[in-house]
Amino acid sequence: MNAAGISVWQIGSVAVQVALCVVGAPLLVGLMRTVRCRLEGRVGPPVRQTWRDLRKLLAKQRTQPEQSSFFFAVAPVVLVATTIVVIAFTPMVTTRTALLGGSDLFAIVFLLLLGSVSLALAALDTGTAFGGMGSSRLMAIVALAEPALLVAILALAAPVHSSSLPVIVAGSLHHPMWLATPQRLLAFGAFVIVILAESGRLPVDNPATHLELTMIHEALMLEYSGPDLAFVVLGESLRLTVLLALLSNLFFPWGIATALTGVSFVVAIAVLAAKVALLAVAVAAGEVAVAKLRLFRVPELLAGAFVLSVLAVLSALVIA
Amino acid sequence: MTNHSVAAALLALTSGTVLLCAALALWRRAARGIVSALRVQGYALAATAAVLGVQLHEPLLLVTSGLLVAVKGVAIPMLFGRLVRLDPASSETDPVVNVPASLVAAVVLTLVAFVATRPIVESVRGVPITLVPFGFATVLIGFFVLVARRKAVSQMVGLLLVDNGIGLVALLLTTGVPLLIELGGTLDVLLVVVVLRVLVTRMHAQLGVLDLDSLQELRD
Amino acid sequence: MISILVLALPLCAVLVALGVGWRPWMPWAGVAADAAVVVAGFAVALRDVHHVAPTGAGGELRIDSLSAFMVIVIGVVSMLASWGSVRYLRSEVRSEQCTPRQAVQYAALIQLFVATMVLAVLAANIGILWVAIEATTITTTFLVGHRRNRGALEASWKYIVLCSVGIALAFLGTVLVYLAAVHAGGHSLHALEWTWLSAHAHALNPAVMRLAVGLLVLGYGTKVGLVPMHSWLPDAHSQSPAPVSALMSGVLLSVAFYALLRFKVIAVLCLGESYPRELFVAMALLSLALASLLLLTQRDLKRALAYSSTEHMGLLALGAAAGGPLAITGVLLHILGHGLAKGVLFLSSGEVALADATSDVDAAGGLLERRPALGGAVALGLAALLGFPPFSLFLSELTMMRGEVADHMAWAVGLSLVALAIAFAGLTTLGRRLLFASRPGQATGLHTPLLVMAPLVVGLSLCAAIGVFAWPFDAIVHAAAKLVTS
Amino acid sequence: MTALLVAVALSGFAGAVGGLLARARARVVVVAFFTIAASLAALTVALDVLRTGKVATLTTTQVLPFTGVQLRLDALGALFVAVTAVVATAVSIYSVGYSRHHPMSRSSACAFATFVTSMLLVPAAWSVTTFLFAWELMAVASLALVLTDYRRSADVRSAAIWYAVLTQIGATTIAFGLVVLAVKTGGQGFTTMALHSASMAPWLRGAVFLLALTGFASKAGVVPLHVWLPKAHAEAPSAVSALMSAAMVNLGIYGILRVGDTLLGGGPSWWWITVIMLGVGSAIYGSIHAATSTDLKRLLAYSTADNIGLVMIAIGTAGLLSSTGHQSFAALALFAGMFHLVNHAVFKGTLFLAAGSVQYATGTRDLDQLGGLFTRMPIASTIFAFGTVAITALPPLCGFVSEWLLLQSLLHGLSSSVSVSVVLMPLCVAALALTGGLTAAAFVKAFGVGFLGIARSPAAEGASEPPRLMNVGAGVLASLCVVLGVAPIAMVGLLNSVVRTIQTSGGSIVSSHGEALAISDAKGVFDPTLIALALVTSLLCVAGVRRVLSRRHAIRRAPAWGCGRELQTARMTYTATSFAEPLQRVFDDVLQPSQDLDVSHRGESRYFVESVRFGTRGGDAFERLLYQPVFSTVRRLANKARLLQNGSVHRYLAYGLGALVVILVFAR
Repeated sequence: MNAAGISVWQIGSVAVQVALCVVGAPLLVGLMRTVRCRLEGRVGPPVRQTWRDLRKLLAKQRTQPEQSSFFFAVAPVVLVATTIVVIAFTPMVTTRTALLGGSDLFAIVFLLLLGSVSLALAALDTGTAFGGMGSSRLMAIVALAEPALLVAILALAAPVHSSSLPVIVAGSLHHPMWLATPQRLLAFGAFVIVILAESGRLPVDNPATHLELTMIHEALMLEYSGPDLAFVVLGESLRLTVLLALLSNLFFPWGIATALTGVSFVVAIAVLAAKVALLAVAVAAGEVAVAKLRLFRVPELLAGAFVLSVLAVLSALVIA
Repeated sequence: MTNHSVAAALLALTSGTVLLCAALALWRRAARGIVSALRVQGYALAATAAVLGVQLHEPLLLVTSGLLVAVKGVAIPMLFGRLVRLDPASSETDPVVNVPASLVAAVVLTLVAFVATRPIVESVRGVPITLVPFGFATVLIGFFVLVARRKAVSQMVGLLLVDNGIGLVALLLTTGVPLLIELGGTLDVLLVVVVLRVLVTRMHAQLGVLDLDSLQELRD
Repeated sequence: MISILVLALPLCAVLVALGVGWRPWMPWAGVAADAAVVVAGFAVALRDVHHVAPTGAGGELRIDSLSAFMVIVIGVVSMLASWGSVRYLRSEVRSEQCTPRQAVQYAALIQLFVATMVLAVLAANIGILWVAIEATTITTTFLVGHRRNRGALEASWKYIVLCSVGIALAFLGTVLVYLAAVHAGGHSLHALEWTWLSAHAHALNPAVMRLAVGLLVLGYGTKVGLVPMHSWLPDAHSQSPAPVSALMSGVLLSVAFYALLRFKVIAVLCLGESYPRELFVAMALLSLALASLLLLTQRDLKRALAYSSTEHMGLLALGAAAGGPLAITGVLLHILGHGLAKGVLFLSSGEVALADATSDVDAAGGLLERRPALGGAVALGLAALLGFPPFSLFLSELTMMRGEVADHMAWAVGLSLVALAIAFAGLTTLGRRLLFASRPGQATGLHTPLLVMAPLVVGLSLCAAIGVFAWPFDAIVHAAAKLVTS
Repeated sequence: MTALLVAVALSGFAGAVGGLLARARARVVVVAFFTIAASLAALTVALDVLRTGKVATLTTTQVLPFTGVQLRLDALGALFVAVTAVVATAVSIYSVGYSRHHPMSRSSACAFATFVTSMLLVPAAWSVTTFLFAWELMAVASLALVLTDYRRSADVRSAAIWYAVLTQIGATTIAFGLVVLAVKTGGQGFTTMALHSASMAPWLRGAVFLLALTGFASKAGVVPLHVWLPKAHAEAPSAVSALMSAAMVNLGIYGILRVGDTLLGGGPSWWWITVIMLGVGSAIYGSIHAATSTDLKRLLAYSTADNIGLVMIAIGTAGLLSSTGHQSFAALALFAGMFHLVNHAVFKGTLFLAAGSVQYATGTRDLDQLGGLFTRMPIASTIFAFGTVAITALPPLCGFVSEWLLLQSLLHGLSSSVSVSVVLMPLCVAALALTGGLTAAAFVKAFGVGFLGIARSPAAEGASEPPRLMNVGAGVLASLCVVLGVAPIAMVGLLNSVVRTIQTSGGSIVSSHGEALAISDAKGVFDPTLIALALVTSLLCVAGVRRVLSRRHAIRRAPAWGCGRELQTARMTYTATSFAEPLQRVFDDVLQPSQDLDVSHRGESRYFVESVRFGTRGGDAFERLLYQPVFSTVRRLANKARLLQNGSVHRYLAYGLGALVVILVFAR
């Protein structure tokens, strides 16, 4: 596993992953929007509309609130950069990733948290009531989502005695029967809820809302405009993408390359894209069917996720 | 009647008188009466010493007897006399424990004294030893006077009753402690009485009464 | 010879006081005499460490290493108290609170008091001991009543009545011991000597001794300030002049305790371990419990210090109950440390009272701001009393605890710790009120004269030095403890 | 090495004496010089012990009557000495800067040096008396330091009383436990005690452990014995809070390890389950309070309870696994716990010192009065930011590494197939995760509300950078946050030697693999350096891209959007109270705040409101529900006892008569 053994394929896979996600993430968001519109009986914008918006935003002048400091400016960069690091560390294409030392499930959680925290700080930096509101709500949700997430990870990591992602994925591949075990199903439920909460989707937050009293993520980025807004939007979509990719590889690992050959890489990329797209469609379809929860009901949802993950751990141990 | 039994009877008489005087002190209300009881008790104590001295041919005991007469029969009652004159109306009109109850308590305390001295009486045999409960009872009754009487003079008397009781015990048990100790002890008692007298005089000067209820300011 | 010398030193100071009458320098004679007592005590103690046989004077006085240690304790604390008296008398006379005649009386009585305490620890025989302890009552009554106001009168009345009764009970106990001794073959004065009694303890009649020990513990316990006969203590300590309180609390209680220590050895030899222990433990725990509870709500500095004395005497009694070598070592060191700490605190309390005419802590609040030096001394004194290092009380309390646990008294230690915690809370709350809570408009940063600070600093330094450096008390205390270890 | 130990003590106490004697201006320099000298000497010894594994000893009978002094520094103690030394050095530098406008008083100077010295000596003490001597010296010195600002408010005084009483109760139980142990093993030297403790009755061993645990947990600020901590840490000067929080509370953990593992040689599972449960409670309770506190230093103090709780979880897990025969997993847990302890010292020291700078500059520590400090005092704020990132366990700083290690140890504990761990480990992970999330919320609040946005008060408006040495002192610790986070392998060797003193058969389960950490028995490695590198690269790249894309225009400053209102005032911004509101609502049952809503209407109308005041007071529930009832019971008892002392001489005599009768009748 030392540096000498890293092949071109491995480095390539990291590059491909990053490139694919950066290009694909806005499209994925566009896809979800289209799906929702269609299901609601509207035509909706084309899938590539997100990219168009981004291009337009990038061409504008950067503005910054009068009272804000360095943190406001740096947060979008941190958000994007941390998510890219997560993408690079997540074994999406192959289990034999080049960046093994960082490819750890716990590490990834904390990296994503870094992005959230920087955004929350930037929102407070604006010195407006909305920024504070968004920041406060985001941190409350993060604080409550963490336990469910980490315990769910524990349920996945316990059978292989490791939180290293490649090891977990490889374990699932070697023992396909694990995928149908109760702990997996329970952990899957917990994961889904947490991912929805973390990426600001319904029923926790409505990404399409502009009603101040209900918003979370929109309140956070209210002061952003121009290129900074573009980076925030890109960052958010990258997060969603990587979370969905993580979900798909943890629970449906089929197709991921275990050997370092060209064919398996191509196949893996295709399968990954398909899996993520499918999950995105499922999420979008689900969002049509549910209503947003009241903010103070969110803890109940997250508590539910926590219970699911604890049950997952217990059943993991009982079965082991 | 042998010499011995005469002595024993006399001893019983004198020790009984000591105890009786203690009970009298508890019974009487007027300061003058209480002091008289104390004086009689002093003489009875001296008589006890004298009887023992004669019986055991112990000249030192006769000296002790003389000392007791001088101090407990004469000097101390004299010291009291001045005090009684300070406040002629002094009398236990309203004792902490009323007189009938006090007498009942005295009986109980006497019983306690008998119970308490059982082991001594049984393990150290001898005529005067059997009378030791009288001494103990005197100590306890004296102590009870201290607890139950409000007047400064009564309390001083109580202290002396305790002392006399102890003196009786000492005489009966050991035919007196060594003279040096006896002297020291007697001197100390005398000094205590002197000191108390000074305090009572001050109390009279400052507060105008000799009632111990007025001394209740220092408290938590 | 030396014992007569030790006894004569304070008496010389008495003569000086009576001889020269009131002069501002006159109280220094007492300081000098007490310092000389310390030196003499050290001389004997260090000699005894090197195993030279104890010496007596005419059979009635005897100085062994325990007596020598107690002489040192008496000397050191009396020195501090006399030192504090210099200032006390000067200011009293200057402010015409007392006449020069009363000042002379005070100076003479205080040294007479020291002499009686020295006599008590030098007494070779329990009769003399009794006489000496009774004499301390008589001498101190006037000292307690020195201020001649209503409170002083009340306090001295309670003091003398309660202590006389207690001491009378001790006399009854002494008589019973004499009875037992006589029946065991002793005769006259000889039978009352410590050495004789220890040597013949096995032959003493146990039935008599049981009663005797009970009476002695209750009797001398009165003077020690142990519950249930402790009630004179808060009143007397709070009303007497500060140096007198310092002396009473710092050494008088300990001298009476010294008597208990000696009797305990004989009692254990005669009656076995359990009965004396039960008596001591019962009184110790009662004292600790009551004193700590009363400390908690206490608002009067001197009363609080008095209750703290009861508490510390309870600790000593617990240590004595254990009776093993470790526990006794701790007890002896604690006697010294407690004397110093309490001495310092009482002297400071006198200074507080002089300035504010009150010892109510709320009225005297904000001491640390108003008079930083004095406040600092009080704070350190409290720290010492609470058993914080480097002061020696830390070490002595720990040593006692080790000894008690070693002697199978862990349960009692556990109970005592609860009481100690309550007492701690009480004293710290009190310290907080006294030291910090200043009222607006008070003058701050006042200077405290050197004459006031000197004894405090010396006392605290000694207390710390004893707690840190092994020489010389390591050896002295060990030698002394050997004599009263069961 | 013995000579250096002597140097530590001499230099430290010389500092105490120097502080007492030096003139006002030179005082702080003298004290700082001696404490730094003592600290550096101690650090040298400690690192030598940690590196070579050879113990340093010092014995003398000249000091401390009856027993003498016994010092022996092994690897376990050395770690704590090293941590204390580093923190003390930084704090000393900081204090020199701080004293520019707040001159050090004589007593504080003396107490400061004494405090540091005693903390350096506690882990080296090798006999009961020596240990307790140093321990109590530490307690009394820290008490004096907490009281430094006693003039400021009654809160300081009351905090000191709480601290004094709880710490003394703790010291008492420790002393009792150790004395019982010493007596039963027949010697008060730790070597003898360790040698013979196995032969004691199990219940006695358990009792000793519980006694010691109570005392040490109260020093460590473990819930429910933590009540003193938020009070004392908040009210003490920040330098002192830093020392207490970063160095002193650690010694509580040291004590638990020393007594539980060295002296008693480990124990049955229930000991360690107790420790774990205390840790879980402490972590959750502390983090909830931290998330809802609005006082900056109270927040930091509660977060100390939280982090110490995590360390307790780790050492409890270590003990539990060790008692069930899983030595190597136990070693991992211990490693993680010790690493977290070191990290906590570093980042909490940073945070307290930076908070002190804030208080120095603005005179307040109420977050609702702060804001906008980042632009006014950038260096101090950056230092606080480093602390924030570290404590929130965000990569690439140190908290991240230890949090990962803690999770790993729990993961391995889970797979150790001990039946009790099936229940406990998920609980621990949940506690860890919940505290992680709440800590993030707490520190986003602390930094975001306190340092970013608009200044909410004139004091914050007029803030400026504190004296340079204050920033240097805090900066030393902040840079350590980076070093420990980026290159944790530097600690592997040192921590392994600590672990080996306790888990003799566990060996070194964590090893360095290149610059990565590897856990034997587990697949995969963890490489914080790589993560840091990747983060920095990625940040630079993304920042570069943004720069390239938006270089055409300059950045425009514009007013923030205020729902159409032009004027933005500080009153409109979210305060710390409002920030914490959602969490406060969730944890209502734990916090039990008392709220009062006060609406006054305009004139007769019910509809037009003149003013609305909303206030919530969040005391500590344990203080109200556990301590106050006990206190009031004791107080009631005390008031009853006062009746006994009613001033009547007759009654006093009656007590005596009663006692006499009892003695006469029963003692025959």
